[in-house]
Amino acid sequence: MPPAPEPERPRAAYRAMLLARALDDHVARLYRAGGQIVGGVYLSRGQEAFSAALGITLQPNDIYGPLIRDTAGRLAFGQPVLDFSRTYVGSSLGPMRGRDGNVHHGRPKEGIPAMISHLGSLVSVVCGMLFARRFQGITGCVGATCIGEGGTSTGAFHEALNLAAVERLPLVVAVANNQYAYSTHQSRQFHCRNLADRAVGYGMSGHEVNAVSLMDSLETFQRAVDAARAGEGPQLVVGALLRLAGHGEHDDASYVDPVLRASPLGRDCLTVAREELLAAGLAGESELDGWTQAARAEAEQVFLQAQREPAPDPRSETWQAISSQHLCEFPHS
Amino acid sequence: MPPAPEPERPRAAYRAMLLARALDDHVARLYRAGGQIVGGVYLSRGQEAFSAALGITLQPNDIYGPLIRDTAGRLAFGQPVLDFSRTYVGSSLGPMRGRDGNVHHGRPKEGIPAMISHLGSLVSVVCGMLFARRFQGITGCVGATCIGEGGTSTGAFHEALNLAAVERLPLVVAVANNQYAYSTHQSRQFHCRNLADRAVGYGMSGHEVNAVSLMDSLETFQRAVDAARAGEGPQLVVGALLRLAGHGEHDDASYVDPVLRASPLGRDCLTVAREELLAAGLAGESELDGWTQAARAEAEQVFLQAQREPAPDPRSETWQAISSQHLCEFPHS
Amino acid sequence: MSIPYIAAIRAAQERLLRENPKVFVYGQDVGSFGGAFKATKGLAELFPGRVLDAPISEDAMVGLAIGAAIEGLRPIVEMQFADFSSVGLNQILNQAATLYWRTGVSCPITVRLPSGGTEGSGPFHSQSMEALYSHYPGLVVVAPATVEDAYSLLLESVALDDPVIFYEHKFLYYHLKTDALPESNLPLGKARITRSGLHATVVAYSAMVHEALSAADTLHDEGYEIEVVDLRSVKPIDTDTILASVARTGRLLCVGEAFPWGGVTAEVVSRVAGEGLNLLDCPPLRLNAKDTPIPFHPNLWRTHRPTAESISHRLRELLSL
Amino acid sequence: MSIPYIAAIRAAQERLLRENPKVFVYGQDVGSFGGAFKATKGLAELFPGRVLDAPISEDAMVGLAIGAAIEGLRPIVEMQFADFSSVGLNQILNQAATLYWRTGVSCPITVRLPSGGTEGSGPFHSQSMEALYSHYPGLVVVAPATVEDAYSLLLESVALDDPVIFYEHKFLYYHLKTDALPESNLPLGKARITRSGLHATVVAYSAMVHEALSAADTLHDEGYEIEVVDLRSVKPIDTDTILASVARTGRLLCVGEAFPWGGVTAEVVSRVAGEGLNLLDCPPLRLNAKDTPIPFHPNLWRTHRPTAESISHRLRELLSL
Ligand SMILES: Cc1ncc(C[n+]2csc(CCOP(=O)(O)OP(=O)(O)O)c2C)c(N)n1
Ligand SMILES: Cc1ncc(C[n+]2csc(CCOP(=O)(O)OP(=O)(O)O)c2C)c(N)n1
Ligand SMILES: [Mg+2]
Ligand SMILES: [Mg+2]
Repeated sequence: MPPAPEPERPRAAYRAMLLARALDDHVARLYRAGGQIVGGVYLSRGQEAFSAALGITLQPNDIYGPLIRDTAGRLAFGQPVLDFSRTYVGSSLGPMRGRDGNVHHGRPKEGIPAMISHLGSLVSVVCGMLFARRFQGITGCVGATCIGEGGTSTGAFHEALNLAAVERLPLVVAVANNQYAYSTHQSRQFHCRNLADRAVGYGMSGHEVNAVSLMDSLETFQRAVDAARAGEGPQLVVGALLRLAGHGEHDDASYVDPVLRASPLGRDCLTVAREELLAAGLAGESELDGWTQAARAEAEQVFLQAQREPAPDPRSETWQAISSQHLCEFPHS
Repeated sequence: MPPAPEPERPRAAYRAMLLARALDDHVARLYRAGGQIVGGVYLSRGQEAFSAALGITLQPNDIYGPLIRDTAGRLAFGQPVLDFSRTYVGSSLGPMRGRDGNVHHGRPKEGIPAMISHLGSLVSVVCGMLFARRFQGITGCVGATCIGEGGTSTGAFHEALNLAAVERLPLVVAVANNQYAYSTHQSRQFHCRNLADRAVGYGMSGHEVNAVSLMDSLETFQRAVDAARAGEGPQLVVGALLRLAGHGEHDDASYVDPVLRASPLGRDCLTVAREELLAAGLAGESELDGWTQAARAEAEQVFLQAQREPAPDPRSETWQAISSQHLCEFPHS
Repeated sequence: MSIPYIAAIRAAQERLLRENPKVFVYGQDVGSFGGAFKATKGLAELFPGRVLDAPISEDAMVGLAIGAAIEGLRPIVEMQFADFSSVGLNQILNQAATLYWRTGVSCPITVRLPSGGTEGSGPFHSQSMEALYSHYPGLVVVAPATVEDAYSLLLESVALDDPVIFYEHKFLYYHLKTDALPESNLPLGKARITRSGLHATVVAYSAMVHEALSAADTLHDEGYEIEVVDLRSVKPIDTDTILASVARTGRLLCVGEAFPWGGVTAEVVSRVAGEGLNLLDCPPLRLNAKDTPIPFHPNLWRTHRPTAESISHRLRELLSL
Repeated sequence: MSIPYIAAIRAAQERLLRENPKVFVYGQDVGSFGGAFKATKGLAELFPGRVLDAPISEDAMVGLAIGAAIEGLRPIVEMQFADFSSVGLNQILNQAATLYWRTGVSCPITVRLPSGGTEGSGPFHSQSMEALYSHYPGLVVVAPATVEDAYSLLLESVALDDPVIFYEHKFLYYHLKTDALPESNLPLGKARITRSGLHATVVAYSAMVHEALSAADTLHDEGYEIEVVDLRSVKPIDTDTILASVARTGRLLCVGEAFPWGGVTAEVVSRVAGEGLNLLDCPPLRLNAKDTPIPFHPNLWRTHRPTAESISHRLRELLSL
């Protein structure tokens, strides 16, 4: 039996889940209201437990490369809540300053690289960060990143996993198999029993987990992160869940099989986590209700703040893609 | 070529191996003599058994996508010998007409796509050919292709294997693990026990074979090709061998571990195959000697012929990259 | 005005699937979902087994199409966004585009690239990649600016024996509409004089044609008649039509939505300078997007790409030279 | 004349490794083997753990370098041939080149591309990819034509805080030699007047500089003085130096080894037309490779790419205009 998680971990993870959900709900409302959010809106709904469990299991000096449905993991890892609202509204004070938006944000110098859209391409970047730490004699770090089951079909994903295995990097790759990549069911995406079966082909350890359960996710990630930190090489963790939203908020997800929705996979991981916390005596009803209220209030507050902040101004924008100013061309293009 | 009857299969495969070796020896001589071969020379030495076994196991209407060390497989599959010499000398009568050279040749309309250099990129092309056959109601075909262990690290390789598994294509992928990718030992290329362990992660069948043995290779490929033809989906066959030459003829391969050279893996598959044929009573010494002589004569002859043929003439070259002449630009660039 | 640009692309694909049993469509979510932009809506049901969801494997998607083309099929590959074709680019440039020249076997694949900027789409869902694909030999690169052209150029692209990059503009998908699809049209390779004028020529393509037309309206109110040339294909470029226009107007502005280094505008201007220098009454100008990634925030995005306003501005500069 | 171009690249890397503990080299076979072209010969032994063999994974190789750069290292990535960078291109264009603009974190990686044609190398071991990398924002693209520049520009590239594409020419690796490596040199971003002249300017870069110089010799014998400008970097392009030269000569020919659509020659000619039209006594001309893949057979290859002979020919045409 693995050691029971210390009491504060599931509690903190759950609070991150609640806040992520509240942020999602809020941004979805703004999106539906129209005119307040430009571009797409991508929710984490259904993935909060899996995501938060990884984020909370990492240590502050670790590296965490989140993807599109990792708001809970970001918060659990310690990324400021305001980054979320500021990026969605394009605040000039946000980490992306309106240059990039929605879920594309990060703080590379604080161990959180900012994903680009091309699926799979983040994994090797996290490898490089880990490589650099080891190269400079910094030990004891783990790097983690997340991807959907659809993203595992990319060449970039394969190259990075293989490289991590060859370099024996302390990498944890979390695959959130939420059954669909946009509208495409996993049966059109891969043909193996479980994506964790890929681990052996890289010479890494594979873990399968019921990602609807926070407790199971916490336990599995603890094992994976510990193994990576102990020098056992990269770890592949595959979680089973269901996306409880459209691909983006423009999508009604009518293609999702009702049988899946009605199955245990379709249960809301927030409901499950609440039950788990209660059952384990880790929190009481009223405390949990208080957290939920606090999360909603915080979500509202960070959007209010971000919306009041100055939008980016094209006239003060540098329009320079590189830092070496003397080599910039097209000053007035 | 009709499929070889059972006792004829190893005999035909061995003749293809002999001819491939004779062609390689001849082109290496020309290269070393200087001035007669421009550009690189890439030999199949050590891979003939594995390659020929696959080529001979395919049927005439199958698809075969050979790579750099597949001269034996090409010959066994039925590609004209002259294609080899004509491409190396750049004859205007060859399949590539001097536009491409050395081992980059094929006859796409006869089921032999012409590899480009980018490793891994051929696999999905063979998938597409198989897809097209099925799409048009042509059944019973198998498509095979080969790659080195180094090429398995490419994203393209992964994407194509996964796609083949999802589409349940009758694809046979032969991985020639010759221990090195150029100078790079396999320990810097992948970290699993055997690359055949990747099969399970795609939901395909994996096969391991001692590729130094013609008989073992024949048996394994027969199983894999039969399975693919029977609708069991893609098959991954990983052969263990040693490259018995430099990466190209410019390379003395001094980095190859002498222990490997001295090991069973380092045995010449032609020697082994000869022993196997004799032991099985499939051919006698003098017959085998006769084949060897004939192969050398044929290799010499096809080079003599190709070298006498007209070189490409830049003035009669069309310099048009597309077939729609009216859309060609830069007529006199 | 009931048929939008995206519907023309859907209609062309429906017609191609109906008329040619060798056509199939392959791309992420193009099957029963009908594609991220609904360009294949309903087609999977109408043509079972011929409109297929692909895994997220752009390299293999293009590779599969090339193999199928070798065997005589006519694949249409839909990239979910043009931007993601960067990971299929090797198969396009080095495999598809070299096949005919190397082997004599043609490669009739059409790769549809939902391209160009829209508000809030950011650096990776807004790109215009025609410069990359046009630079390498072996491809035809088409860029329809009108609903009619989207329809007829897609029909022509798939009929062509060569690989075609079909640059379709997401901004035009729903904005641009027409009454009826054309029975015939200018052939692929010919530019169109969309608006004739006297004082200057604007050469543009895709969404920028409409920005240029609107700038021409503005300049008309200021007393200038601006000729607008719609390239329709950027490889080949119909140099004759451009030169004929510049011969009439003596002034050239070339506008593109892509990044400013190289690309269509550089190619057009350098051809005119090389072949029609004496036709020019003043220096030829260019207007491109800025040399940074494409910004997410609308404030920045509207300044990043050329607009009717910035084209008008540049035209006034041109007319004052 | 004992130091060839390739040795300068090796020497620069040795010096970088020696002087900056944050530098490392990553690429296929760069370790104890010393690289396909011996650009890292002996470096793995001198700097254990800092010159590392990579798997055949160009995408991940670049990704690793970007991650390492985020953490403050200075990676040098060697592509075995430029041509194979097509499968690492997405990481270069969309990840490395956007990092600074998106996040404010700079990305000091240098990607070395052994580029350009040599006899018998064929379509996939001969390419010049600078047009692709220069078109997208966020990269510096350097193309040394001399041994000295190969050395000093590589030092500067790695010192730069931005991602650099280092276009090094395989034809020059062993052909070109010098006596000593420079202690100082023109900075990155500045073009050089390699030969001064009166009657026409040839703008070239990388191996084409030498073809241009040899053409200038020929034309000298015919009574013309040709000025040769070596760009040294193609992004940025030193437009001022080009314009100053054209102001002196009145005639421009721009020569590149890349494919003819777009690219450096189009960018240069369109800049000169736009900013220096009045300096031109006649139409500016271009000379590029042909619009087909690069042929294997030397007969074809010699015609495919510009040579001293074809440049001389084009210069005579230019001088007769
Ligand atoms: C290389 C690439 N191709 C296509 C896309 C477009 N795209 C964005 S998200 C998505 C589906 C992703 O599915 P999955 O990886 O399962 O993650 P999920 O959305 O289910 O969390 C696709 C196809 C992309 N981002 N990158
Ligand atoms: C994508 C790509 N990167 C780099 C190369 C350069 N290259 C050519 S052959 C080779 C080694 C191949 O090793 P392996 O796949 O094991 O085949 P082998 O030569 O051993 O038969 C390399 C790196 C290439 N052809 N393609
Ligand atoms: Mg998914
Ligand atoms: Mg090998």
